[in-house]
Amino acid sequence: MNILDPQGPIAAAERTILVDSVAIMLAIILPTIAAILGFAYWYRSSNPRAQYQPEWAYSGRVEMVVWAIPALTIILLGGVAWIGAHQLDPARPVEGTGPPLRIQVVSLDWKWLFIYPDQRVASLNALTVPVGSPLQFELTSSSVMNAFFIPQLGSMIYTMNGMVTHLQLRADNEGTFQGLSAHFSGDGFPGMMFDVHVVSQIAFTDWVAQAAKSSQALNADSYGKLARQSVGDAKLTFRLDDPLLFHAVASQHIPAAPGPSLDQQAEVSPRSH
Amino acid sequence: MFGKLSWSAIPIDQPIPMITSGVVALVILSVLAWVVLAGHLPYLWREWITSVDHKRIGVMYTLLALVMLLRGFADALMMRGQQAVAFQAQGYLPPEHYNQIFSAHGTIMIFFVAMPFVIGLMNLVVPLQLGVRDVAFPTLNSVGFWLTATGALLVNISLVVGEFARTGWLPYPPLSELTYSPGVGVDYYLWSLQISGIGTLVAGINLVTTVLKLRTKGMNYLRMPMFCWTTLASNLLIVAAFPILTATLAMLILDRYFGFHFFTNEAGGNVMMFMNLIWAWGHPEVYILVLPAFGIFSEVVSTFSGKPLFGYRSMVLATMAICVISFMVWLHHFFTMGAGPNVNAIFGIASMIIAVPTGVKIYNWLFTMYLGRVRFTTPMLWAIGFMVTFLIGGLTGVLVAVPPADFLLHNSLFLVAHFHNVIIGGVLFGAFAGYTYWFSKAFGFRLHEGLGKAAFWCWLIGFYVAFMPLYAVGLLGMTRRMQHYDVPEWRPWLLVAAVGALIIFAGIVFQILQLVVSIRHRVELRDRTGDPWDGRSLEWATASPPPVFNFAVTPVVSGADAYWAMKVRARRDGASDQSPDYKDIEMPRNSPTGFVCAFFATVMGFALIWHIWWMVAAGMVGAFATFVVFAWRDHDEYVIPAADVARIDQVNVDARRALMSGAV
Amino acid sequence: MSTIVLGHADPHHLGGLHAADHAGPASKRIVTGYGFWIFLLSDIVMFSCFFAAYAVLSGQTADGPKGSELFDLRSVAAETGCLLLSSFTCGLASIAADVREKTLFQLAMALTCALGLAFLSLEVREFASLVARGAGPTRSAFLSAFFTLVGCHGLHVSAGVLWLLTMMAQVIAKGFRADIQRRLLCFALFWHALDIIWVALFSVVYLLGAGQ
Amino acid sequence: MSDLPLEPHATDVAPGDEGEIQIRARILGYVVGLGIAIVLTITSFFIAGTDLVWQPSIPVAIVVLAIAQMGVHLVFFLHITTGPDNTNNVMALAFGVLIVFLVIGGSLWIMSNLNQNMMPMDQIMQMQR
Ligand code: HEA
Ligand code: HEA
Ligand code: CUA
Ligand SMILES: [Cu+2]
Repeated sequence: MNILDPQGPIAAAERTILVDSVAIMLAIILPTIAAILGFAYWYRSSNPRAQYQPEWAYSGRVEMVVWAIPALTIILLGGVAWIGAHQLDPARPVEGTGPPLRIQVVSLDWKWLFIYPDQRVASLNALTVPVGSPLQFELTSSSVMNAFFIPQLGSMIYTMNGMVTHLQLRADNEGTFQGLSAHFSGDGFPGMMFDVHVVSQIAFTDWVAQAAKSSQALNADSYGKLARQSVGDAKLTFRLDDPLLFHAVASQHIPAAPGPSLDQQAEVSPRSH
Repeated sequence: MFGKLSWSAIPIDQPIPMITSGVVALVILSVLAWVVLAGHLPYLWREWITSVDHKRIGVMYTLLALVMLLRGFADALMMRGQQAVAFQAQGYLPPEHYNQIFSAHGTIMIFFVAMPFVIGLMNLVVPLQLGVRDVAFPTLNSVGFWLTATGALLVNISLVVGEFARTGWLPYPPLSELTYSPGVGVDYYLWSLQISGIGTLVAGINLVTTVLKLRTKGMNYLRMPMFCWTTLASNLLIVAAFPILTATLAMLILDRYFGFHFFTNEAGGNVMMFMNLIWAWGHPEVYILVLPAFGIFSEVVSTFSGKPLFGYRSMVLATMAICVISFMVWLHHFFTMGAGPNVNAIFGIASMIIAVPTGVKIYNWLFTMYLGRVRFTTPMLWAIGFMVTFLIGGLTGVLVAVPPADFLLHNSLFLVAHFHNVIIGGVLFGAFAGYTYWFSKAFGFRLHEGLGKAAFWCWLIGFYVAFMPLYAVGLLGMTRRMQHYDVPEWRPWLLVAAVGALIIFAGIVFQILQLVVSIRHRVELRDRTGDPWDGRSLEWATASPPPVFNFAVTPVVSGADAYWAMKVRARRDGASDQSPDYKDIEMPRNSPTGFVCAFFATVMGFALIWHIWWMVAAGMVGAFATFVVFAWRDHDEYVIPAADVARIDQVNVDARRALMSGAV
Repeated sequence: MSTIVLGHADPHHLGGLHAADHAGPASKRIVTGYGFWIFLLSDIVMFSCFFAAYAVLSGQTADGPKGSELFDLRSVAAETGCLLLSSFTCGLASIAADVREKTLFQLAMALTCALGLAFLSLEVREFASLVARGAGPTRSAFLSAFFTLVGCHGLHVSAGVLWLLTMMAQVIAKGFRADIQRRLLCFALFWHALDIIWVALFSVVYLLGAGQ
Repeated sequence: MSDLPLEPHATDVAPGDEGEIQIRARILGYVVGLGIAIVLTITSFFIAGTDLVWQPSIPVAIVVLAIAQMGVHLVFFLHITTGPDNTNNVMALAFGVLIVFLVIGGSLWIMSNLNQNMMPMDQIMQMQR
């Protein structure tokens, strides 16, 4: 999960920006720290060799410099931020070798549902993607806010009920990585980790074929069951009965998940039962 | 009859909250019993609870902060302990408990530690530095304090009766809406903040007016000590930002209590509006906290370098720049919401711009030390520790202000490390510096230096050990608010962090020890001159502790660093032995208004949380009655005759003469 | 401590920035008025949040009624007239207080109160009819924001009326003492500020809303 | 604080405080303010309901009129004038207005941007079907 060990172009670019920004700032921060410690030490009251000028409190030249140095640094960094924000806008299309893959993500209490509308399959708590293809995510939430984040692929993004956010990523190396929710969403939140299997294009096709034969179907009914609060759910695959399910969720044609009130009486205190 | 309240609200079956609250209740009860039995109650009531003296109120604010600090620390320790053990396991805290803890920790630390700490110091010091007798609205000042205390009380009641919010220190909907948080936790949060928010607003109005309208003769704007400037800026921010918080929380309250649809998933509510508004308050809030700390450091660095503050004009400009720009950056808390690149970039750059005035401040402190004569007293140690530590926190702050970097770091433990880095290294160190620096002014004796230094080193080292690992583990992808986790690479860092928290704990023990030892040795540590540090501003021109009226004769100022100038002149020309021309002094009378208001506010808040409507009405009527009685009062001032003033001042005059003539 | 203090050299090189020496703390009247002014500004910031919420949510009708279907501009015009006139009478009351004309003062205050109450009753009638038509605040986000924004102003007016009555009683009981005069100054500021907020309100909510 | 220099600063006024102006002039001030305010209000209501004005300009006109009327209230009722004597009052007002502007303007900008990027659902539905 090391974000300094990126596995895709977005994460790599962001890592580079991160490291560069730190380097730019260290160039000014480190000397400043050294000066603080140095001045404090040299001008200690017990140092007879240090000069003492009790009235010296203004110098136009120094003032100029102390405004100019941070300002220049910020202009440089600001440029980085401006370009970076545009180049790495989460919704901006990513180049890739294979055909683009559309994935619709629904954050549930407390699990992740990944829908492949074009492949007519879906999976729970495990994301399987082909290496090298542009991955086009559309994300929403069944109830509360979450953030979809695969540290080694880059850019996290919020999921919100009734809204669709967009994210484009690409994975460059095969392997299994971890994804998680980066925004607190209630008691089951720490369990919202999911596996990301980056596989070859062929293996991906195989996986789709397998999944399409799954005994579990995903439609409004089974979605309704999934939307209830639960933790520790198994990784499942579904064949997708209703290709417009995601839109039904995102447009609130399927109402937001009921939260705790469905299964329990409205509680006063978590400790009261 | 009792709304949602029933016996099941008390967690009898939960050992941890029961034992903690049992112990706390026992301590409080025994302190109360002691106070009553030893006959201190009338004294407390007369001299403290009903006091409208800005110094007393300042001390009470600080005391509240220190007590709540212990509560917040207890939470911090529990979190660090939980994450140390909850590797592939549930740990000892179930999720619903852990989630309450970090929510309570953040809420308490920001609203009931950091805020009262800085407001307390401003209250204590600013009128003295301005050379005046009190703040603009002394009775309101007391109301403000007691409403803040009400908020703190309600948060702590939630430990025993019911639950606290499980939504984080800023309750994002829809999680905080009734559907997903049906319990009373969020209501506790909402009402304690609404009530204490009013208190904070009152304090803000009071201090703004004090600085702008109540300066002594000759105290031009550009002669004010830096701390007064940062107080002005910080309180302007309070006045402008806290109404935003009030409005936002009011909307959430309407959603939860009356089925409105501001932030619900249904009927067109918009959760993004909550984030937008809460951060429009939340970002200025962090500068409300840090600006007074900057002011404290300005005073400390200049005093202990034996020089005027370098680049005073730049400092003023930088302070006001931070004040205004801080209102233009709030979106940086939700870069990952998916706004367009232009919005993200503009708010990112605006955030970075704050680094410029902040940097100017750092460099000006640096050049204040340059060509100075630096004395490493405890306050100065905090200041130097701050400068180094804050630079690191500032760096990571600017880093997360770069949108693409934030796409990786948002909500990670890296972010948690950033804000503890600036809050502990900035606000808390500043508050501790001010506490040590002005303690003698408030109480008439100094704090023990050796123990203070020991506490400093433990805090400094403990801070690095506790929070540098969080930067690392954040880079390893760990997000905040994890009650348990399964990733083995994270664990070693979290273990180290737990050790760091223990080292900080040692620092706290030293601080408590320092207080105890100093009180026991108060005779040796007595501050007879009123000027133990060779200070520069007017608070040192009066006795320690100052008389109720602060200055027997209000000083007249004709330059910056007013008191320093007085000393320079006195040393040169010899102290004048002509007796000052005393006059009668009119001072505001003590008033129980604040306490009574707070009492009704507590009743009302509690009743609202539990939907006990008759009690709400009772509280409201009581509050209104208090208000009318207060409005009807006739004599809110009393006169101290000139003769008494002269007698009280004699001690100070003698001490001052001795000091000026170099005898002390 | 000596009363006369000489400054020392000008360490901060403020040179020309030295204005005339500050004359010392301001009088109580000014301090009170200024403090209240700051409070009013903070109140206006609070309103600005409700305005922002209304602006953002005004399109979110959840298939419920829109503003243009609900608002009755004639009633709004009447409300506006009431408030505007009450601002005027409130001004007269201030003048009467300054020249210590008790009868004129009470008369002007009573008029102000009556106009305020008329405003409130019109508003209550509007709210009641909306709720009766099924367009209550729980109907949609738009209506939540509408009721909150307008209702918050209404609550302020109600508080103002209560305050006004207290002030009338205080003047009867205590006359135009200095502290009563200070409170009257604050009250007048408050009442005028409410009118300013109402201008924003009827323009943004009703007039713009009716056009949509 | 009565032992402090008591004569209030000639240079310092509270908002709403007009000092020593004559009564008649003061009443006249309120009358003039009321008059202008009534004219502005009537204009606003008229514009909102009329067909005589180019429709798209109506919102702009209403906003401009509202700002003008608020200014009138500030000057004639609250007596916030820009004289040298009450800089402090005006500065506070300016700060307040800046914050109001930032909060409302910022919110609208941010929210419209977010809404655009997250596309209201009905539009997505239309595009997809
Ligand atoms: C006192 C509190 C305090 C202070 C002072 C700061 C200071 C800063 N903060 Fe921090 N911040 C918080 C408290 C604080 N913050 C909190 C509590 C949160 C999280 C809330 C939550 O989510 O729960 C947060 C979160 C936070 C975020 C959101 C990240 C996210 O959620 O993903 C961002 C993003 O921009 C940010 C940026 C900054 C910046 C740019 C500064 C700048 O002001 C720092 C400026 C200082 C320096 C840079 C050092 C000195 C300068 C120089 C020596 C000059 C030369 C240097 C350069 C030119 C680089 N902060
Ligand atoms: C003023 C602000 C402030 C301060 C001073 C602190 C201080 C500390 N905080 Fe705080 N923290 C926040 C503000 C602050 N925090 C906020 C706003 C959040 C976000 C909340 C959220 O997510 O919503 C947060 C979140 C937060 C987390 C994140 C949890 C998570 O997201 O997973 C952690 C984790 O360890 C933590 C730890 C600490 C520690 C170790 C300290 C240390 O400085 C303190 C360590 C001290 C001790 C361990 C001493 C213990 C003392 C006692 C036990 C008293 C004993 C009694 C006697 C001696 C009589 N904090
Ligand atoms: Cu957030 Cu749409
Ligand atoms: Cu911020």
